[in-house]
Amino acid sequence: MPENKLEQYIRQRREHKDLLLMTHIVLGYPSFDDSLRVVESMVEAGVDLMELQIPFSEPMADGPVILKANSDALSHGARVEKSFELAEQIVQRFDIPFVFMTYYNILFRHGVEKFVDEMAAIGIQGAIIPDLPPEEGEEYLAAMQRHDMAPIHIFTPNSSDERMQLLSERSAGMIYAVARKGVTGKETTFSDDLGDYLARCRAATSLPLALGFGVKSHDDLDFIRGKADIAVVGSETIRVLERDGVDGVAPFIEALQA
Amino acid sequence: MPENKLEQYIRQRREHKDLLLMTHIVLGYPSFDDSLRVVESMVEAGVDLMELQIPFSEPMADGPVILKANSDALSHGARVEKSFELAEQIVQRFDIPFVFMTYYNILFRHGVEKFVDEMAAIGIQGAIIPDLPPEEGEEYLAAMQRHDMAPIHIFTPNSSDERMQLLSERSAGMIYAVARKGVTGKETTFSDDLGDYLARCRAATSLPLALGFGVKSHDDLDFIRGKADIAVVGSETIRVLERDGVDGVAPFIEALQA
Amino acid sequence: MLNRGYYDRFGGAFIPEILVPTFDELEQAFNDAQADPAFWQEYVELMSTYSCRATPLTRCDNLTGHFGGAQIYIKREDLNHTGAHKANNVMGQGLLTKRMGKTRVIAETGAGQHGVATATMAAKFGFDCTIYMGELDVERQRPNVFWMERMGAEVIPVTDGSRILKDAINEAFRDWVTNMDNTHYVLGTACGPHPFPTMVSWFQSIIGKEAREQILEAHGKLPRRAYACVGGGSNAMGLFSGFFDDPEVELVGVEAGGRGHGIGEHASRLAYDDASIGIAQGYKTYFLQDEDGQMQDTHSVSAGLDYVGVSPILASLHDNGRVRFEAATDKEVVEAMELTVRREGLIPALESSHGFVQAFKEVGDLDPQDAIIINQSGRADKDIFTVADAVKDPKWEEFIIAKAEEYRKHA
Amino acid sequence: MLNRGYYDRFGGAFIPEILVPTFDELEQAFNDAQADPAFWQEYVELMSTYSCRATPLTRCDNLTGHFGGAQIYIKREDLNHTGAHKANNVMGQGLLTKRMGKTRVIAETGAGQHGVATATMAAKFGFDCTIYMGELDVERQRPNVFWMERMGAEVIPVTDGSRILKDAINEAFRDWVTNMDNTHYVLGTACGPHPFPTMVSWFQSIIGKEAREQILEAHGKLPRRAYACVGGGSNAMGLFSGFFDDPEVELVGVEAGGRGHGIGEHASRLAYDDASIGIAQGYKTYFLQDEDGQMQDTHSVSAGLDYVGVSPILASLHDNGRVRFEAATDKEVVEAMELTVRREGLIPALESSHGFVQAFKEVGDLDPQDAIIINQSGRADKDIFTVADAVKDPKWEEFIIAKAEEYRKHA
Ligand SMILES: Cc1ncc(COP(=O)(O)O)c(C=O)c1O
Ligand SMILES: Cc1ncc(COP(=O)(O)O)c(C=O)c1O
Repeated sequence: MPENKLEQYIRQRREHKDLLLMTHIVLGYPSFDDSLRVVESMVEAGVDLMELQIPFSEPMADGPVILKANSDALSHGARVEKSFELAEQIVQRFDIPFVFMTYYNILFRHGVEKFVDEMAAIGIQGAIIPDLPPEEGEEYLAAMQRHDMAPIHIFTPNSSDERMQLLSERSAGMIYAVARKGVTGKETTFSDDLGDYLARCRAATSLPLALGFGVKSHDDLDFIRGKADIAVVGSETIRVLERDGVDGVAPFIEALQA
Repeated sequence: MPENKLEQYIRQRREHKDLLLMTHIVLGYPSFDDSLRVVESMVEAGVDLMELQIPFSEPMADGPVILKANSDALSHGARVEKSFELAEQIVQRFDIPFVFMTYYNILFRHGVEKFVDEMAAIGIQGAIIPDLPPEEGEEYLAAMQRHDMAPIHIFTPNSSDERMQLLSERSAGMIYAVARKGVTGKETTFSDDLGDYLARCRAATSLPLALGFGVKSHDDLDFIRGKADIAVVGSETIRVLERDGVDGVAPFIEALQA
Repeated sequence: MLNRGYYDRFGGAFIPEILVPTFDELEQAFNDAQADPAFWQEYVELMSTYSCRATPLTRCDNLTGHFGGAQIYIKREDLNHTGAHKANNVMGQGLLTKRMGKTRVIAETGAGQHGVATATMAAKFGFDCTIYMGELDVERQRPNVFWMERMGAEVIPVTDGSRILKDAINEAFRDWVTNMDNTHYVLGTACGPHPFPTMVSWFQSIIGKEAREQILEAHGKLPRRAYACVGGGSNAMGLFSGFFDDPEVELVGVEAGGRGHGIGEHASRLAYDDASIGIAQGYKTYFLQDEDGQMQDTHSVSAGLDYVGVSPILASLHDNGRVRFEAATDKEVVEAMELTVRREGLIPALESSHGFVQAFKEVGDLDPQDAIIINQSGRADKDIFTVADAVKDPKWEEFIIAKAEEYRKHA
Repeated sequence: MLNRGYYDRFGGAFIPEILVPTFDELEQAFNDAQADPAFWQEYVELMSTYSCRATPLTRCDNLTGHFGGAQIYIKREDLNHTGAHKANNVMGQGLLTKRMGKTRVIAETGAGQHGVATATMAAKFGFDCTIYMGELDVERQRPNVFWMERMGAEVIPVTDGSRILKDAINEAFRDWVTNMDNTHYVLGTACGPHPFPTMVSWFQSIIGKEAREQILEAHGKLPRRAYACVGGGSNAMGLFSGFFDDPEVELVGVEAGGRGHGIGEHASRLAYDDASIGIAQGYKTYFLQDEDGQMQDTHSVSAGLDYVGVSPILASLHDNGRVRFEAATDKEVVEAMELTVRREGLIPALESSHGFVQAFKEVGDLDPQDAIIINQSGRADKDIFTVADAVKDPKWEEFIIAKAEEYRKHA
């Protein structure tokens, strides 16, 4: 299989930077305008790639912070169409890769192929669908492959080596390893156990490895460095946004990487 | 069996009066003093004999008016001992026969024999115990007989001829025929049916016959005259007492017999 | 009168003369029914298709482990339709009412359980139905009144006397002496004039019959002891009667100890010394009365045990020693209920929980090879207002206050 | 993953990756249990000693007389311990939890029935227990919360999303993805990711197994139709599965018609045209959602039917025509409940009463030689607040206001 475009980007970028940073926003939260400004701050602060979450009413895998962002966005009228429009603007304005994060029903209702075609058309490079195990994802995987887009699957501390292998085979671009059990946005202990787990992940896939769930400080990034390719900071940026407003985002990202 | 003293009185009195009048009071209602004054008014107004009810907490056979009089008397402290004292004064002051009306537990707790002995000692001439059928009354009946006192049983429209006969055999002084089903103090229709029933009562016993339950007017007495020996006015006098006070009692009794 | 219905020196039929033919008719019908095997069969059939007899006997390993000692089995009368053993009695009397050709039933009720059961039976049999309930109880037990009314029963608040259960009984008798021609009085417990104590006990004996078979099946031998709470005495008579012929089974009746000894503080006629023999409400038994024979106030956390008298049959079993009587205080009762809920997921009515208290006190001293049976006469979830008050749940109070606000607004 | 669990185009297991091993373990345990006759035997034994299985099938002559037509039989799941068919499912999953060696259970609940049932099971099995319940439901259903807490369960009000059942399900999954090692998620209905729909239906199939035997025994032949209300679909699957191999028995599922057609007015996923196929809460079925796939508000007088999705098995039986789906409106439901209470002394839960509505509409047209079965999935007396509000009983409101006064005073 030829190397996927997102994977290429990550590998190239890694040549200059020992740990990339992926951040996360919920499209339409706190508003569509603010979303755009947040992305701008992040890119300017040196983020390497970003997850854009299309809000869903039942975000089963998300913890309280992202959950609230999802439902606030929806109650302010975040339609899928608008998310696409905003994503298109973002992709056009900023020169890093963006991936979608959303739940499967958003694709399904839109029509899976149509959804992937449109993603491709606006230049989104991959997607994370946390409630779509590869067993359920045939149509999706085929469509993603057609467009050389990256279906990103998730490794967990519970995943067996065989399961990791299977997930890796069905993925492209990178693997998203969650640092612990649970949902987004809770505390994670960065310990030896986590190191062992990351070594296991590393052994199971040749794709770039992103580590997420509970990553939120300079120290966390130090811990991850050398064990994974990408650190994912998700809920924490939303917390910062809520606490300090859009202007607080850039300093936070800079401090992380300082 | 020699004629009972109460029966003798009734028969003699009937020689001059075609319908005797028996009234009813609850001892201690509205107060012990008032009870005495009510008796006085009644006797002066020409009542021929009277029931004195010793209050009981569970007056199962009484309707709302007498029920309330019972419980008011009790809550003002009507003890059995006080009822006896008052009854004794009444018997001493007024020259008509008095009978007790109460429920069996009052006798039972006092000691049935002792109760009857004390009744006899103060000159009470009989008793009506509505929850004591003759089957349950051996001890009571024996004690009453020893003192030549009148155990008065009740005929009802439901009683068979045989039952009436049995009740009559166990009674002395008179028979109390209730005019209808139900409890004291409700409306009674004085009709042909009632006449037939009284004829049946008459046939079943040679004792004087009192008719009670719902008797309350001059017309009622006219209806009864010739069919029974005694008219019993119970709840209505309490109603009058409540409406017009002690002073209303005499005019009411006089009007009844006018 | 056909039969005086005495159990040693207790019982009898101290009834107004006007009811004598009614009682004769009732006794005749009852005797005929007892003599007719088809009647009992029809009764069992009805109880197994309309309610869920046989009710299970549940082994409670968690409680057994908690106390050590004998194995605890619980007879599940709470699973009956309408939530208590009261269903057995009313359905039986319903069949008898039909047999007598009557078309209307009346009943007294205290806690409301018997009222609900009777109203249910009346709906099922198509009888008219009037329920007498002390005004105080109507106020306290609105949920039960609500259901009775839904069933089509007329609920009449009794405003006389102490406005509680005993006054409702008097009032029911007052109705009956007026309407006996078409009306049967469905007395709710093994009290009242003969033949009620025998009749109610007979219908409730289905509990003991089943329990005896079930314990032999489950445990392989008879229980050492059987426990039941005692209000009027019907659920106790029901369970105990299954073991009268088994002298090795000790029978323990548990009364309402309320706040402890002293007239007005409890409703223990047999376990405490405050009661004396008397005659009221048509029968002779131990009553909580004063020296004059006036009935006194009683108290219990459980409305269903809060009654001045007790089954004359149990009074005789007390005097002859066949049944041991104990009392459980309000506080002990709430604790036993909470423990049972917590450890077994069963919610015994506060009434039933009295039996649990005494069993819990003693079971640890018995041999682990042995078993005991406790009668769970009813479930507590219908009495949530009482239970919530008993455990003083602040969130419940907040909920009620908020609900009241809501009602006030749209009123 | 072992099995994708599809029923035609519905079902599946759309689960977060972290739960894949947990689902594999669950499916393995479930398959083993299904293959092990001793397991079913243990289950039946438990249900017949702890709850009162077999629950009766009650013939309702009064309702039959009222409507004419076929004879009405009612399957009495209301007599189960805790008052609904929910007991079947939770006790089964309790056994499975024990088999998997887990020590903690979690569950979502809407009306509170499933929460109470799960808390009860946890008390019985000695499991720790956490119940997720939408904050709005906690406020509305305090009586059930009260009992769950008495059982020792922790009830967590879910303050996210619409703060109702579906949000409680999401929250339970969030707990599970954290605590799967020692925790089993006791899903309350025949929905959710595979194997839940099959598993819950299997435990509930005890209803249909019994009902089929009972109707043959009582009526001599199969019923013409069988009716059940459909929330998630578990009681319907339970009853219907007894008759899947009997093509002559028409199966009728009745959904919450609420205030009638239109998104937000009801919870009819199959009977009305407002739902469309989607994937949420881990499975694929008809959902009440908008064009984007966002779940929409639903409404029903009965909290237990007020849910956006429906069993994928029922969705397939809808599409292949084996089950007919109808909707009953709030108003019809309250009327059917009141009639049933009045005429039979049975108090079907508002949920169950949906099935009664449709049966009552049709039964008059059937042959008097025929019979129908209606599933009375639960009893209404635990929902007195809802029922009292539904029938707008002024005396109930007065009672609550007075009770609130009392609490305010001693507060
Ligand atoms: C659940 C329950 N248990 C017990 C009783 C007490 O009655 P008895 O002693 O007749 O069984 C009642 C009375 O209401 C009751 O509701
Ligand atoms: C009594 C009752 N019936 C029915 C339902 C609906 O659930 P299902 O469709 O799974 O049977 C519920 C849910 O709470 C319920 O409590």
